[in-house]
Amino acid sequence: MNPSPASSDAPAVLPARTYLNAPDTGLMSWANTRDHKRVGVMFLVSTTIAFFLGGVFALLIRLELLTPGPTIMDAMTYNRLFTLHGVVMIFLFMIPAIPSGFGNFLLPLMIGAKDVAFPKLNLLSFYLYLAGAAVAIYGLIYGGTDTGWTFYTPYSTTTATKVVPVLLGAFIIGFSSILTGLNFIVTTHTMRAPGLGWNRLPLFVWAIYATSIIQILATPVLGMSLLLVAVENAFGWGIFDPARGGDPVLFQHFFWFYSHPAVYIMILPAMAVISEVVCAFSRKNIFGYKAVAYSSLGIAFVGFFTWGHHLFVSGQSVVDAGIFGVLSMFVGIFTAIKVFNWTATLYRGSIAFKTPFAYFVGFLFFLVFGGMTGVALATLSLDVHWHDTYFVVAHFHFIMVGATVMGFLAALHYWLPKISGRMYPEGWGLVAAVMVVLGFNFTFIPQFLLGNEGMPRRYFSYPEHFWALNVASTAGASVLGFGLLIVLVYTLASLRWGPVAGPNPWNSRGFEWATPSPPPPENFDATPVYTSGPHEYDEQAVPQPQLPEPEPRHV
Amino acid sequence: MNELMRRMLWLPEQASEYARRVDGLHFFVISTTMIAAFGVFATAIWFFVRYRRRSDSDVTPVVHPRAIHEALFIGVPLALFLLWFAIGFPQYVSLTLPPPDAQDVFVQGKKWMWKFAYAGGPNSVDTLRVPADRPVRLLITSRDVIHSFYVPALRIKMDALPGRYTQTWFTADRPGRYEIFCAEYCGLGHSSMLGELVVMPQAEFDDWVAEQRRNVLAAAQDGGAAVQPVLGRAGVVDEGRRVAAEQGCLKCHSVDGSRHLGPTWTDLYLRQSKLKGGKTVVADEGYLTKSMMDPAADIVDGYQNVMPTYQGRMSPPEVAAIVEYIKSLRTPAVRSGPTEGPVYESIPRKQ
Amino acid sequence: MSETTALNRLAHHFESLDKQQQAARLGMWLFLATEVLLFAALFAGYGVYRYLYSDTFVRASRDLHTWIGGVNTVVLITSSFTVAWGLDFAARGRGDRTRLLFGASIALALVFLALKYVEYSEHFHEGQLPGRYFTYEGLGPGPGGPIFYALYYLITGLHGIHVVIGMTVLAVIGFRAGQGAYTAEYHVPVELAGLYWHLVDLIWIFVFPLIYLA
Amino acid sequence: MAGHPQDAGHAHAGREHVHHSHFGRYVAVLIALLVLTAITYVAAKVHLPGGWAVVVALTIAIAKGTLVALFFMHLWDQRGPNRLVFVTSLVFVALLIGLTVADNATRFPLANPPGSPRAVKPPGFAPPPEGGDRLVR
Repeated sequence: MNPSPASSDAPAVLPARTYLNAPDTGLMSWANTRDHKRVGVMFLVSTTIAFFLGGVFALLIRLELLTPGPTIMDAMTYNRLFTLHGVVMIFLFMIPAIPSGFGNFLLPLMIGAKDVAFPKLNLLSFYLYLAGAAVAIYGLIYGGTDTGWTFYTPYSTTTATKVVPVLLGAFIIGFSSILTGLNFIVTTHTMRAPGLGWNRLPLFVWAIYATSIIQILATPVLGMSLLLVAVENAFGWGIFDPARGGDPVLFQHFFWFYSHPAVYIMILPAMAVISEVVCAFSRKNIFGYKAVAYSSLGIAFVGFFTWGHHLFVSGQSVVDAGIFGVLSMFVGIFTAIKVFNWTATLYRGSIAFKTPFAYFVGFLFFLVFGGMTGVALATLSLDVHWHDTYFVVAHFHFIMVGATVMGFLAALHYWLPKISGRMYPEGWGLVAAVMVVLGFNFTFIPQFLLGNEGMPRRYFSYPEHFWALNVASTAGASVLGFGLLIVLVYTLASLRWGPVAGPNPWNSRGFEWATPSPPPPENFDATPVYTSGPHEYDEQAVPQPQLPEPEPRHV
Repeated sequence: MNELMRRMLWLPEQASEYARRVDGLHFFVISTTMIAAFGVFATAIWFFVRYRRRSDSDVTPVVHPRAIHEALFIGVPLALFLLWFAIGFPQYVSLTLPPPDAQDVFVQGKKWMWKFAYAGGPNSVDTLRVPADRPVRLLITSRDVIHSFYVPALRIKMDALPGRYTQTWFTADRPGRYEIFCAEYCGLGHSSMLGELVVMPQAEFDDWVAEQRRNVLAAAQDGGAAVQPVLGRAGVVDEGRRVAAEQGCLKCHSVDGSRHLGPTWTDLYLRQSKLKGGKTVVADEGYLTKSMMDPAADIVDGYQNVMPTYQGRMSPPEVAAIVEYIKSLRTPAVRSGPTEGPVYESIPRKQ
Repeated sequence: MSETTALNRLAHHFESLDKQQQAARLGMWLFLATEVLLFAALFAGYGVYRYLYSDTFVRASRDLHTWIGGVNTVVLITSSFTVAWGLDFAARGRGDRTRLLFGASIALALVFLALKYVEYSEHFHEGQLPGRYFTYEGLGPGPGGPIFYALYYLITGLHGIHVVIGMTVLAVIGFRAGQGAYTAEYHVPVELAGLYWHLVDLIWIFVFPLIYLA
Repeated sequence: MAGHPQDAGHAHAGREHVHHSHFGRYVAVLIALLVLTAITYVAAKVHLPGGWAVVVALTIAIAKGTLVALFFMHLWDQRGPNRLVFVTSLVFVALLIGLTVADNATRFPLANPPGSPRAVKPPGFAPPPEGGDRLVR
């Protein structure tokens, strides 16, 4: 039941019965659905809206920083805006986008299941997300929260603006995240189709599985610490209040115990996508399957041991700093393993430079540079200089925008035919990809230099000698924004007018392509039985007599 | 080489031996990062070209890694990273071990200013003067929320925790003026919480300290503290002070001449102030009363409109008492704030 | 008869009832893991302040009625036992007995809550309240007392909420068991309800020494 | 009972619950738990010196918790993943508690809350009057 190579006479019409029109197309059938594909699509739509919302906030922030003094707003508005940007991008876009969106759609397809293990919980997860998003955005807009997404005490417990609604919103979204993670772990454990052992699991599933572990184990701690801040803010119980003997640094411990692993919630799914894309477009088996698969688990676990590297200048003890410092060096290794194995996968491949692959190229560069600057940041004495400067901002945008958004865009282009049955325009896709990658570099490379020069983050105004680099960064941001706008326009257009893709337009061996595009509601006509792995390309091509002898299996 | 790298990376000047050592590590780390990133990238690009798809029926061989590949993938970066750690950690530890002969300076962050106090005086606001070539230990604290004391030129930064002390130290060896930033987000004035570090030769520093102590002494002989309410109508003034404390005025308005959320009350009475929009106003009784009832009407330039109205929250006699209290806060000469010391040409920064 | 019931239980997307029950069990364990981590933050907070204000914490915990904590421990352990016993009957298709034993557990939980109420009302009377509401003078000056009581209310309060949720779950499942909704083949909801209740017990087993015996 | 479609599944479920009752085991665990509770209660009344009281109390709590998890919660005869999940969560609890307490225990003493006996002031430490002990609220 592995996908067959696309025949040249691919069907020019969409399948008659798909998850999109069966059981029916009414709004209620979506609102009440148990189908993981529909839930995934709903997550995709809402997270994409959140992404563009957050993007608009980002552009406003960059506009404000175009000149040293006030440019288009006052300090209060600016502080609210960067809080909005952070909360919307992290809680409403980054964390749910790939796992809850693409993960929901693809994970059951990839393991040959009819649905996730708990379809009702899955739908509940989506509604929790919506409810949390509504509460958080209400709090941000009407409460004017100005704490930044980190909610550091005692600022967050003493600010005159309303913080509690945002905390509750994030708390509710946390539950959505937990339910999704729980669902994926159970699904992966119990619902794999016959023939699909752990060592044949698609790498996408491995990475989403690792993500889910983090979601399960870390999110409750965030929930509890947000609740404690809310209690503190509303009632003054004093757990984090220095005036009552509380320790504000303890909040930072709790917060980063979640939020550092949360960074891996954001990046692991992008790695999941990239592992699939690199194989499909180089038409090559993955180099070092086990290394790539297990390194996802490695990231998930070691990622928990490094949270203290956010506290190197917070008054944390030297002993803790040393422990966290050295452990942070190890977490980078797992990413390095993946990067080298992806690159080695290209060796002797047959590389088609399509749009998803273009985003893979961007991803590779951003991940290597962003990842290594991350390890550099964990180098203790350097962190003392860089901490809370634009260097940090540039670093985590390299990972989150650079790597994660590239992963998201690669996934969007790669699986758009699967989800909608239609292709995007390849030419426009490449143009936009080039704009996004270049615009991104122009936005954030100057910010590394700003950080080196010493500009702290969350600055509304800045001394004049930071001006030139800020102008460069704003200019780059406008290119990046324009590129993303092009993506949005042609994606929406191709949903209606794009050419019909056929079941397997990429000739991919991924299991999700073994069923029509878009898939029927029950995913597969019969329970599939797998006889080969999802990243095996050797026996796939049509044999031609003049080809040389097959290569030995071990090179 | 050091200078070239420093300029290429836009690093600020290096005002201490520690800064130069950290920059050495910085250059090493960034160079390896660059080499690795471009190495991976060049390899990838070579593969894109060499192994581009030539026909739709291309066949690819199965390539599996040998153990040595994965060992290299793990070993090489791990060795590099651990080397970074091995260099960086001792530097970090050295920051937490101030030499015993270091001079102590108490640093206090407060929305949105830095106060510096030397044992035995003097105190100063926003300007930290230290002798060159002598270890200085900073004991850092905060009055309200977390701030972070950051001197880019020294490559040091330490959070100011409310109610408790953290420490860091440095030995500045280049006289000059350097920027001090607040690096931990602390609200409206976060980006204007700027200070200046003035490094002076030991002799000049000693002169400055002696000069300052003489001034403080003179002020004390003049009339006790630097801020001495003019007495008379004492009952009303006391009443005003009490109401001001009760209503929380003093959370935002200082009575010692320092800038806070709102303008200081010291010498506020009859002061000429420039308003937002360019008008000028004299702070007479009428203006002070109006500012309590309708604060948004006339905002002094450089301040935010954050004050709530007190219309209906205070009785007319209470308002009058506060005005009397403000009127009483007059000093012969305001002594707080940075005092001018010897001026150094700052080392020119690149444009 | 029992087979058809069991087959009806099979959701459309599972290949077998066994897989489905396995999934439910694993899901419940993952949920319990999140509960453990939820309490972990509070316990970590307790650990830190226990270290920082060790003397005050010891005195504060000696102020508490150890006997109430002890009796409550016995009560919860016994209720856990009756729940486990109830599951034993459910596994043999004796839903009526399950209802009876779950009812006993709920009664024990009520005893627990009643004792907790006695304790809370005494604290309120004495001014042993969290943070800024703290007016009790028996612990001397310093911030240790208010912080101890903030943690006390957070931990026992959150645990109390779990007790109430657990009682509700036991009531619903016990009632349905009494109606004969479960069989020897399919009684996974009884098992999951039991797991939840045991976790509530398990957490109390750690709360008791930390709060009362510190 | 013919036509049993889930033989494998029932064999598993049956081994656990149908064929023999666990009642005896539950009673033994209950007695053990009650005895341990009594021991910890008495040990607390003795007021052991130093940190020993906490160590003893927590050791007994861990023993009791293990009994509950293994027998009441059936981890003793359950599948690998369930055990792994629970043990993993406990590892992370230990991690969180251990490293946060370690931080407070080893940091610069004055970075601890001023009301705490752990915030030992070094000799000769004389902050200016507007020092950190006074906070603006």
